[in-house]
Amino acid sequence: MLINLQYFAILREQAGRPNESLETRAATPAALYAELAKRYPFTLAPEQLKVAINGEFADFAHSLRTGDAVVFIPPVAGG
Amino acid sequence: MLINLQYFAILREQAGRPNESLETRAATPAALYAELAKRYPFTLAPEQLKVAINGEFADFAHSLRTGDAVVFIPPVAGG
Amino acid sequence: MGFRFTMTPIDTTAGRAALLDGSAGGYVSFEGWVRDHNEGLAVKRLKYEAFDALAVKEGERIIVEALARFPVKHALCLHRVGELGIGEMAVWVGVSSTHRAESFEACRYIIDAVKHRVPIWKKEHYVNGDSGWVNCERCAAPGADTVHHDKAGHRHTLARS
Amino acid sequence: MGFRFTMTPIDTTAGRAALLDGSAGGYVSFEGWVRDHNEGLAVKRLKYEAFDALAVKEGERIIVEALARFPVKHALCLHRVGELGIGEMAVWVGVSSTHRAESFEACRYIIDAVKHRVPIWKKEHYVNGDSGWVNCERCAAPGADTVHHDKAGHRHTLARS
Repeated sequence: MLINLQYFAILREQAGRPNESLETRAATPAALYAELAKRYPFTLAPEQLKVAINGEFADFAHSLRTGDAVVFIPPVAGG
Repeated sequence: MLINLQYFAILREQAGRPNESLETRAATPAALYAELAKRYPFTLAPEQLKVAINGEFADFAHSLRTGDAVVFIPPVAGG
Repeated sequence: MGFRFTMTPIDTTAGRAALLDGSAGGYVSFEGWVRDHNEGLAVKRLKYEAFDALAVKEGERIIVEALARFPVKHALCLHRVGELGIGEMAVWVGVSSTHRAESFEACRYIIDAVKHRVPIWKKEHYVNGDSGWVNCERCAAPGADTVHHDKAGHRHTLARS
Repeated sequence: MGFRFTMTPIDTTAGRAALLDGSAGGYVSFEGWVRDHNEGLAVKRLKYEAFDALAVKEGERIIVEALARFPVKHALCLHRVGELGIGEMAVWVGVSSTHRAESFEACRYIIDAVKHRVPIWKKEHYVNGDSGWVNCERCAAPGADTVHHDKAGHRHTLARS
């Protein structure tokens, strides 16, 4: 299925791009991050991340659907 | 002895004056307030007051000396 | 740094500027505004009066205590005196520090201490025509059994003005 | 009322004006300033980046929570994004309430929650030429055993920029 990814902060720098559309067989954000971590030099462990699907926080075990917009969220540092 | 009194807030209104010099035999602020309370329609009990002598907080049992500047301090309400 | 009175509106821009510090990461300020009501009575305006000489000394002591007690960079309190209308600022406290927790704690400490310890008095004028010295009147009436030197927030009316 | 981002300096005068209320007696504000150092490293400047759509939603949720949890009148948070220099304001929170205690508590609640939950990231550039995403770098290095999703205030450097 086709997943739309957007990258922020350290993940954007390590992916070398702000977004991409990816054809994947990953069924969950957990599997998707594992797949991406083989392609990019990501240093953050999945336990350090949160994930948003279609603009809302979601679970790493959530079932992905084609067309989903997925954002992995590194540890935040606002304020 | 001669005591210089300054009145603030409700005590100023009830004494009808902002200050006065008073010849008194009161040996302490406690005795002095009792004397003043006979002359003016003060409604505050002495337990509700603090007292300052010569610009510093003092005790109601402090020994007064001639020339002392005495201020009885009603319950405060800053801020 | 310090404690000052002003007869004119409090200049918070100047107050804040006195607290700026490149090594400070947090700044907390408190403003006390004249409310349109107090303990069920509609307030029209009020007047603050201070025993200046002692009030400034006590205010400065509070600031020194706050700086000793909390690891903050700078702290300042400005208090208005005279006549104020609804919505006007009666008091301002500002604190800057490396981390935010200390600024919150020090700012709270200062305003609480100022309200309880500094010789400043407030006379409220009510919409119904009454007026009263806050914390000074009803409690002194016959039958009132509370003595509360250090408890603010408890206003009692009632001289007809 | 609410949570907003700005690319330009935060307008605290407008923010405060949104909180004015004749029935409010207390107002507390917090400002986060860019410090010249962090965990022993001299900071030159920094950059904030946000996942806007979700960040505004989460920020608004925090404000709604604060209004439900504390009896306050109004609350607002403004957060800067983009490049900031030392001493610049990164975030502002303002709260007004009838009594002061609630404004202190709600303001603290909001800034703590914003720092822990809102998807905003900060890249610090150091005087020594290094740079680093705060909370993201050293902890991910081999041997680092702390996972701290919700613990801010803990920065780790290290990409050469």
